[in-house]
Amino acid sequence: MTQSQDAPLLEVKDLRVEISTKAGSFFPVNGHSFSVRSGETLGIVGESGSGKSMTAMSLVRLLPKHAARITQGSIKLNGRELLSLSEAEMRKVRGSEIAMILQDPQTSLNPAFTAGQQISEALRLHSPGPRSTLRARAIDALRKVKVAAPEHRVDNYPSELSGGMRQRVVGAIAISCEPKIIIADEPTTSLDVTVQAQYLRLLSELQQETGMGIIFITHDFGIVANLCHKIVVMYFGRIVESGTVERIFARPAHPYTEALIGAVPKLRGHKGRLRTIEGQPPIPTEPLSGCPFAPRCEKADNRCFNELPPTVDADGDGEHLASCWRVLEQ
Amino acid sequence: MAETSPNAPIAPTFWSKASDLPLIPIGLLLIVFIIPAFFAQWIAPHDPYVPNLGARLQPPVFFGGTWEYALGTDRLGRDILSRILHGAWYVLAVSMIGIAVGVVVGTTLGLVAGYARGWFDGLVMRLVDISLALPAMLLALALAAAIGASFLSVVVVVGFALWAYFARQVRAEVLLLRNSDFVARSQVAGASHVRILFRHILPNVTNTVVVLATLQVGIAIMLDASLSFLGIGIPRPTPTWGLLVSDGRDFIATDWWISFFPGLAILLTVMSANMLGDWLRERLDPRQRQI
Amino acid sequence: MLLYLTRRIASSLFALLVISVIVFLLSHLSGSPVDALLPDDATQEQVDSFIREWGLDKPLWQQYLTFLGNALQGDFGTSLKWPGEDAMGFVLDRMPATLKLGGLAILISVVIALPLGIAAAVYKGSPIDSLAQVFALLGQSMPNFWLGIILIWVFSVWLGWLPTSGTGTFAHSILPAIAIAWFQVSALARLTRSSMLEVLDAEYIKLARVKGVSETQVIWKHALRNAAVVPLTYFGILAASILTGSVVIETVFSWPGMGWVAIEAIRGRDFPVVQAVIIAYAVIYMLSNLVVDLLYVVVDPRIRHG
Amino acid sequence: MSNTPILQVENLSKHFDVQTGLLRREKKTVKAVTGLNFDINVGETLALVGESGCGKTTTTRLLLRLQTPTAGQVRYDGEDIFQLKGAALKSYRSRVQAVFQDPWSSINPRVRIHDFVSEPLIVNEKLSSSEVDRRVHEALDAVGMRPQDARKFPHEFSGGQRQRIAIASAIVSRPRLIILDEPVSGLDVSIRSQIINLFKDLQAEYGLSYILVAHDLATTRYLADRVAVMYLGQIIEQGPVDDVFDAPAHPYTEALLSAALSADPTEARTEIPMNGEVPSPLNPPSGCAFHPRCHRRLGAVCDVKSPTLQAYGPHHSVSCHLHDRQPTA
Amino acid sequence: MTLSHDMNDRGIAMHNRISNIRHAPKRLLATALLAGTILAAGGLGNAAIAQEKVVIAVSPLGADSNLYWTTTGAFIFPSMQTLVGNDPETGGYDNSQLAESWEHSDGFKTWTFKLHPNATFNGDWGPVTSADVVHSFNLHIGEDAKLSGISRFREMTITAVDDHTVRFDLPSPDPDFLFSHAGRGSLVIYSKAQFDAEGLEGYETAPAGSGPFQYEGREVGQSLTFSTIADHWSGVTAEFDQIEFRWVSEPSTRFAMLSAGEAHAVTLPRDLSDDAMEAGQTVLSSTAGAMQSTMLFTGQFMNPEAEENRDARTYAWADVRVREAVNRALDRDAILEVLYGEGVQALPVYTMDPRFPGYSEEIATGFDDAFGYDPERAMELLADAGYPDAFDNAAIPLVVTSLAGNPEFAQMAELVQAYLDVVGIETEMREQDWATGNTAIRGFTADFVTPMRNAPVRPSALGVQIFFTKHASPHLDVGDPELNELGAMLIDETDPATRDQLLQDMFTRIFETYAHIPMASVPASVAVNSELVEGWTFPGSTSSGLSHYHLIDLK
Repeated sequence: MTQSQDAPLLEVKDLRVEISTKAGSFFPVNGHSFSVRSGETLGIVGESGSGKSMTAMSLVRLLPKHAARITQGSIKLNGRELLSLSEAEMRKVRGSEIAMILQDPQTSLNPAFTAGQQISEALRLHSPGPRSTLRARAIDALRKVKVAAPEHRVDNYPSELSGGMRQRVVGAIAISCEPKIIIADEPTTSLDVTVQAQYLRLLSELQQETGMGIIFITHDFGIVANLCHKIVVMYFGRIVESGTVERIFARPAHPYTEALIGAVPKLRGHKGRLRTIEGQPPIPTEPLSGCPFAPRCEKADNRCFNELPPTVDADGDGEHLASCWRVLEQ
Repeated sequence: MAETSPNAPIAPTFWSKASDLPLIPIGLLLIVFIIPAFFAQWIAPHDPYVPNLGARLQPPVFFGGTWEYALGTDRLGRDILSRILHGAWYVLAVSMIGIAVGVVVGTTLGLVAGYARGWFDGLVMRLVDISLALPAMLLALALAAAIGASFLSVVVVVGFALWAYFARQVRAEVLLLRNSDFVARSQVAGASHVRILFRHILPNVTNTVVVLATLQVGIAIMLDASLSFLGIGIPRPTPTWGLLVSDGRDFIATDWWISFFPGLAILLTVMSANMLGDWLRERLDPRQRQI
Repeated sequence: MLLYLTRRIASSLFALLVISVIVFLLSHLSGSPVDALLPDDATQEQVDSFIREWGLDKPLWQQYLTFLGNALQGDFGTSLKWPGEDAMGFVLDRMPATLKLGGLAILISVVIALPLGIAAAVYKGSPIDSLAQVFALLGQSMPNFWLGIILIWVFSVWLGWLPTSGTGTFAHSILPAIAIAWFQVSALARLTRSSMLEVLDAEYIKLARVKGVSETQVIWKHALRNAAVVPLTYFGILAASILTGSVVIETVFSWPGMGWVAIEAIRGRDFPVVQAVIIAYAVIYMLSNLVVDLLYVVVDPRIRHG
Repeated sequence: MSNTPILQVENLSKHFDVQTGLLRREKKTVKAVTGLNFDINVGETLALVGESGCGKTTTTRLLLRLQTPTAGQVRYDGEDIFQLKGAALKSYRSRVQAVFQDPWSSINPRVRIHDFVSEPLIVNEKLSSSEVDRRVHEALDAVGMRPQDARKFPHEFSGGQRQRIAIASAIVSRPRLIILDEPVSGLDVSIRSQIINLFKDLQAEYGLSYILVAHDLATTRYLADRVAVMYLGQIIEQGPVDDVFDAPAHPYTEALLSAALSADPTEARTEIPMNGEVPSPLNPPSGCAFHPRCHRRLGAVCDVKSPTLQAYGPHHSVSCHLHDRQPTA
Repeated sequence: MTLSHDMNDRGIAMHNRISNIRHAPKRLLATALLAGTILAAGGLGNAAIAQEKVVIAVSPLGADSNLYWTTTGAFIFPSMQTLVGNDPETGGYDNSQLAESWEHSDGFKTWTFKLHPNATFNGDWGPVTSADVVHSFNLHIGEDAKLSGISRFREMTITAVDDHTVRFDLPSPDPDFLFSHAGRGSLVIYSKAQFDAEGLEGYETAPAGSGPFQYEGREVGQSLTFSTIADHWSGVTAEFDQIEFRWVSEPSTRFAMLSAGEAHAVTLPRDLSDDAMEAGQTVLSSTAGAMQSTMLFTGQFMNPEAEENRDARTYAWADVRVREAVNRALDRDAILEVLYGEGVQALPVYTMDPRFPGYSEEIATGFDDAFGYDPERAMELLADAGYPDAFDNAAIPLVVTSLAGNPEFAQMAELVQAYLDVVGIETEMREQDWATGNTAIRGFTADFVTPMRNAPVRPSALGVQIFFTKHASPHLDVGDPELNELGAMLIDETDPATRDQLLQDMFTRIFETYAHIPMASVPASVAVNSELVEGWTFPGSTSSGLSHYHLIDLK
C-alpha cells in the first residue's frame, strides 16, 4: 500500500445535502468531512439508506434536480473549490478529473451505443481528436482494463458483453481521461466472486500506475478490508467513525462499527453465532434528538437519546475519529 | 444491492394520501359526469326531449340569453344544459359497458395467453393484430349497416376497439409476472394454475387494467362521438354528448353554443379521466408506459 | 432476423385471412345489395338476374371461396356504386390521397410531439410540462370532426389563409392533416414523456453525465435513442388511428381518399368496394407494423444482435 | 446429524435446446446440469456454490419440480418426485419448500401476509381456518414476527422483515427440506446476520434440512455442513464444508476460495489468478471444462479427457485429473 | 318509386375513369416517400377563385358515372340534354331542350317528338338526329341500366320516323310521358357518332352532349367541371367560362366554402340557410315547388285480409282513429317553420300538386278542419280506440336515416315524436338506413313510419300509384282495396276529365282515411355568395333541385 504524504487531492469539509419531499426535508449527507490523497483509497461504508450514494453524487454535483441540493460545506479538488464552479466548468471536471464507476454494469452502459462509442465520447469531450485516434485510444483504454481482444470488443454493443466485461468497459470509460479521482459506487455487487476479485485487483494496479485517488462506496467489509486505506462509516446521513482500516478493524470505537464488523461472516476461524443489530434505522423525515443510533445501541444511556454526540479523536492522534458519547468518556 | 426496490412503494400515511388526491379532476368528473349521470332527472331544469319551438336557438346567458336556458337552446328549442345533463347517463353507460367488455375480454385473453404461451398465445396475439388492423370506425359502419345502429352496436364497437389494448398490455405484464419469484414460490407451494392465475397474477395486473381503463374513457367517448358524427351512434332522441356535438357541428360558426357546451362536457370529462388515470398510473405503477 | 421477418409476414397473412372472413361475413349480414343497387321499380327478372350475376344465390361458403380466390388475384369485383370501376383499383386509386394525408399527419405528430414530450420530461413539473400536458389532454378530449370544422372556420373563413376543403395544392392538406394529427400529437407526446422519464432515470444517463456530457447531448443522444423505442412501438397503433381518423376527417374536408370511399361505399352498399377498402386498410396497417419492426432493429442493437 | 437421506439425487441432468444461427436452423444443446449425484440427510445443510451460470439455479428448480429433468431421478422417501401424483405430490409440495433471494419480488405485493404465509397449507392440506390461523401465528412467531403482522400487506415491511415472512411461509407446512436460493445476498450486513442466525435456530428447533445456493463463501461456511462446488453444470468437488474450505482439492475450488475477500485486513491473501471468464455453456470446452482457466493444468489429458468424480477423503470427493492416481482412503 | 333514391338526392352524380389507375403504383411509391414528396408538392395554394369559374358545392350523390343510365338518374350533366325541358319560371314543360315540338295520340299510347333541326353535339360530333335518340334509348334499356323508371322504357318501342322525328309506342296509356323526358330518370341523348368512333370509353373520358356546356373533366369524389360553349346552337350562353361542381358532404364545410368565397353557390340545410342570410349571403328558391315531404305509414295496414303482410293488422296505425290522432297531434305550422322555413306550403295529400291533374280545391280547403292541430281531439280519439291498452304493438317506430345524409329527417322524426308524446302516443326511434328499410318494404315486413320525399315532384298519377297503390310499386301500398281498385282504373283511363276525377277520388280516399302524415310542399333553395352572384332562376324540376345553370347571373 503506497500512501503519499502530500496535500490531500480531494478535501471535503462539513458537506451537507438537503432533500425536500412532500413529507418534509432531511439531510442524507450531514456535515461530512473527509479527504483523499493521491494513491489513496477511501472506503465509504454503510447500510442501505445511510447516504453513501448521495455523498458520491454530491461530489460530482449531480444530485437529483429540484429534490436535493448542497446547502453548506466545501469540496476542494487540488485546492480548487468545486462548489463555486459554473455548470460548464463543472462539466469539464466530470469525467476528466473525477470519474465514476456506477453500481450496475447491466444498466450503466447505454444499450444503443457500442463500447467504443461510449469510451471515445468521454475522450472526445475532454481531449478531442480525429475519429481514428479516438478509436485507437478507446482500444487502448480497453487494453488497460485487460479486456481480451480489445480491437473486437470495441465494436460490441453492451448486450453482447458479459457482466464482468461490461464493468470493465465502465472502468475503461472512467480511466480513459486519466482522472485524479475515481468514485466507485459498489461496482462489484452484482459480480461473481472471481470476477470481483479480478476487478478489484485491476483497480489497485491502475491506482499504482496512475496514482489516482479512489473513493470506494460499499457495504462489503471484505472489500474494505482488502482494498482501502481509510474508512468512513456512515449511519443515517452522518459519519459515525473514520480512520485507517487497520485501526478501525482492530479497535472499532463506535458501537455501530463494532456491531457491523461482528455481524459479517468470516472465512476463517471460529463459526459462532453472528452478532446482530436489532431494530431499524430511524425514518429520515421524523424529528430526532440525540444520537441516531441510540435506539439500536446496546450501550446507549440517557444522554445518547437526548444529545447529539460530538466527533472526538478516539486515539488522540487525529487519525481515528468517532462520534459517540462513550468514546468521549473513555 | 438494491437500495430501494421498484416494487416497494413507501407506505404512505393517510395524510400524504389524502393531500395527494387529484381533487380537480375528481371534482370535475363528479360535477360534469357522475352526478348528472345519476341525478339528471332531478337537477335538469327542462325536459331534454321536448322541443319548445318558441325558444329556438336561444344564446347562453351572458351572450344575450337568459338564466332560463343557461347554456342556450338548440334548433328545436331544447335546453342544452338539460340535454347535457341527461346525456351524461348514456355516455357513462356506453363508456363503462364498452370498457367493461374490453376489460373482461382483453384481460381474460391476455392473462391466459401470457400464462399459457404456446399456440393460444399466438392465436390471441394474431387476434390483437387483426383487431388493431381493422379501423373501428369502418367496422362500426359495416356493423351499423348490417344490423342497424343501436345502443348495443355502439357498445360492441367500443368493446371491440378497446379489448386489444387490454389484451396486449395484460399479456406483457403476465409474461413478466409468470417468471417472478412469487409465482415460483406458489408453484413450490403446490398452487394450481388456476390459483396462480387468479390469486397471484390477476391481482398484480389490476393496476394496469384500472389505469388503462381510466385512460380509455376518453377513447370510448371519442369513438361514441365519431359514430354519432357518421350517423351510426346511439339512435335519437337519446342526447348522448357525441350526438349533441355532432348535431351542432353545422352551427359552430353561428350558433356555436349548440356544440360548444356538449363538446366542453366531453373535454372536461375526458381530460379529468385522463388526469385521474395519470395520477393512478404514477400512484399504482410507475413503470407502466401506455398511452 | 430473416426468420423473424418471415414469421411476421406469415402471421400478418393469417391475420389478413381472418379479416377477409370478417369482411365477407359483415357484407352478408346486412341488407341485400339488391335493394341498394336496383331501382325500386325493378322487375323480378331484373332482381333474379342481379342475384345470379352477383352469385348471391350460392351457399355462403361457396361465395366466400369465390371471393377469396378472386381477392388473391386482386379482383374484388366491380364497383356497384361507381359503375365500371374495378373495386380494388378504385380503392388503390384513392390510396395515395390518404397516404399523403396520413404521412403529413404522422410528420406533424412527430415533429410536434417528440420535442413536446421531451421538453415535458426534461422539465418535469415545470410550466412547460404542465403546458404540454394540458395541450396533450386537450387533443385527446376533442372530437376530431369538431376540431376539423373549427379549423376550417378559423383558418379558412376568418383568417382566409388556407382553403376550406378539397384537394389540389399542398395548402389543401394542411388543415385535415392537423385535424388528424392533433389526437396523435397528444398521445405521442404523453408516451414520449413517460418513456423519456423512464430513460432519464437510467444508470447510463447518470454515467453520461458523470462523463461530463452536456445536458443537450444527454437528452438528444443518449436518452432519445433509447426512449424512441417505445413511441416506435406505438407507430403501429398510430397508423391505425390515423387511418381511422381519416375516415371522419376526409368526410369533413371532402378529401377523396380511402376514408371517403369507405363511407360512400358502405352507405351505397357497394360490397366489392367495402371489402376492398377494408382489406386495403388492413394491409397498410400490417405493412406499417412491419416497417416498425424493421425500424426497431435500427434503433435497438439488442434486437439486431440478440 | 442422521445418516438417512431424505432426498437422493441420482444422475440428474437437464439440457435445453436452443436455436441459433442466422435462420435459427442450427440446434444446439445447453447442458445446464449434467449427471448430478448427491444426498441430503435429515437435519443437514448442503451448499451448492459456484459462479453464475454453473447450474445452481437449474438444480434447485429441478428439485422443486418446477422443471422436468432430461435424465436422472430425484428420490424423496425412495420415490422419484417426477412420478408423484395426487396426494403424494401434495405431500412432497408441503414437505419441500423454498426461500428465494429477493425479498421484494418473492412476496406477492397484492396478498396479505396471512394469505401469503398460509398458501402452502391452503393448497396442500385440508385444515379448518382456525387451525390455519394457529399455524400461521406459530410460523410468524418462529421467525420473530408478531401475529398482528398477518393482517398487513408486504409493502409495510422492510427487506429483512420480508425475508422473515418468506421464511415463515416456508416453514408453515412443517417441511423437512427447505431450498434456500441466495437467501441473504440481498440483505444488509446487520440483517444478514439476523437471518443466518434464524436459519440455524430453525434447523436446530425443527430438524430441517437445507439445500443452500450461495455465491458468498463466508455465508456458506456459516450455514452449511457439506458443500458441493459446481462448474459448468457439474459437481467438481463435494465434501464437508470445513474440509473443502480448509484444503480444497480442486483447482477451481482453490481459486474460488482465494478470490473471496475476508473481512479482516490482517489476514494474508494470496489470490490465485484465473484466466478469462466462465465459458458459454453453449460451447463448453473439451475434456475437463475448467482446463482453459486452470492454474494447475497437467497437460493434454485435461484438454481431452473429462475427469470423473472420485473419492478424495472421507465424505470428500473431487473430479480432477490431479487426483486420478490417488488411492481412496 | 323510391324510398332510396329520393332520400338520397341532394347532389349530383359523378364518376371518373380518367386514367388514374394506370398511374397508381407510381403515385403510391411517390407518396410513400411521404414528407419530402408532400413538401415538394407545392407551395401554399391561392384560396381565391378565378372569377370566370362558377363553383357550386353540393353533397355527394349515390351513383357516380358519366354513363347516365348506369346511375339512378339523379343528376343530368349540364352538358347533356333530354328531349323536353322545363320553363325556368313555371317549371312547366318547354322546348328548350332537344325536342322542338311533340304530339300524342288520343289514347296517350303514341308520342312523337320533332327535334330542333339545328341541334348539334359539342366537340364536332355533328347534328343531333333521331338516330342518336334511338341509340341513347337502347343504351338506357341495356343490361347495365339502373335508371329509376327503367321498366317504363323497357315496355315501349322507339322508331326513327325521319332524321329529326322519333316516335314512342307505349303498351298502355301514359298521359304523363313528358316526365320521362324532363324529370327523374329521363332519356338523355348521347352522340351515336361518338359511340361509333370511340365506344363507351369515349363517353367515359368525355361524353359529348348537346347542352350549353362542354364536359371538361373530373376529380373522382371531388369535382366535375364543364366549360361554357360560346355559340351554342340554342343561342343560350352562360356569362362565365366554367362551372365546377364540388362534392362536399359536410354542410358546415359547404357553408364555410360559401363564406370564404370558395363557392358561388352551395346547398344548405334550412337552419344554415338562415345563418347564411344573417351573415349577408343570399338564399335563392326555386320558382316552383321542388319537393313534397311526408311521413308514411308502412305495411298493408288498411287491408285486414292482406296476405302479404299479415302483421300489418296489428300495427297501431291499422286503426284509423290512431292515424287521425297522429295527424291531429302535430302542429304542422310550427314543425314546417322549423324544418323548412319560408316558401313552404301546406300539402294536404302527398303527391297531389296544383300543377298536375287530380288537384282538389275541396281537399285543400278542408285540410285545416280535418288535419288541423288539435291535441284534445287526438286524445279523445285515442281514448275512443282504447289506446294504448287495446294494442299489442302500441309503440310506433319512427325511422331516422342519418346515414343517408338527410338532415331534416332526423329533426322531423324528433319533432313528431315530441308532439305525439304530448297526446300519449308511444314512439321509438329507429336508426335505419334506406337499404334496410327498402329490404323490409320489398319483403312485406315493413312496420314503421318513415319520412319520405317526392323530388322532383312527379305527376300526380305517377306519384299516387307509387306511394299508395300496388300498381307502380307492389310493396309500398297501404293495402286499401278501394285505392287499388281506383288505381287499376286509372291505368287504362285516357279521358283527361275521368282521370282527373279518378285521381280526386283517390286523393279524397287517402285524405279521409288519414292514410299518411302529409307535411309540406317545399321549393328547392340554394345559398349564393351575395358578393359574387346576383341571381339565378331555376324551377326546381330536378332531383337535386338545381338546373338551368346558364342562368346564373354573376355580379
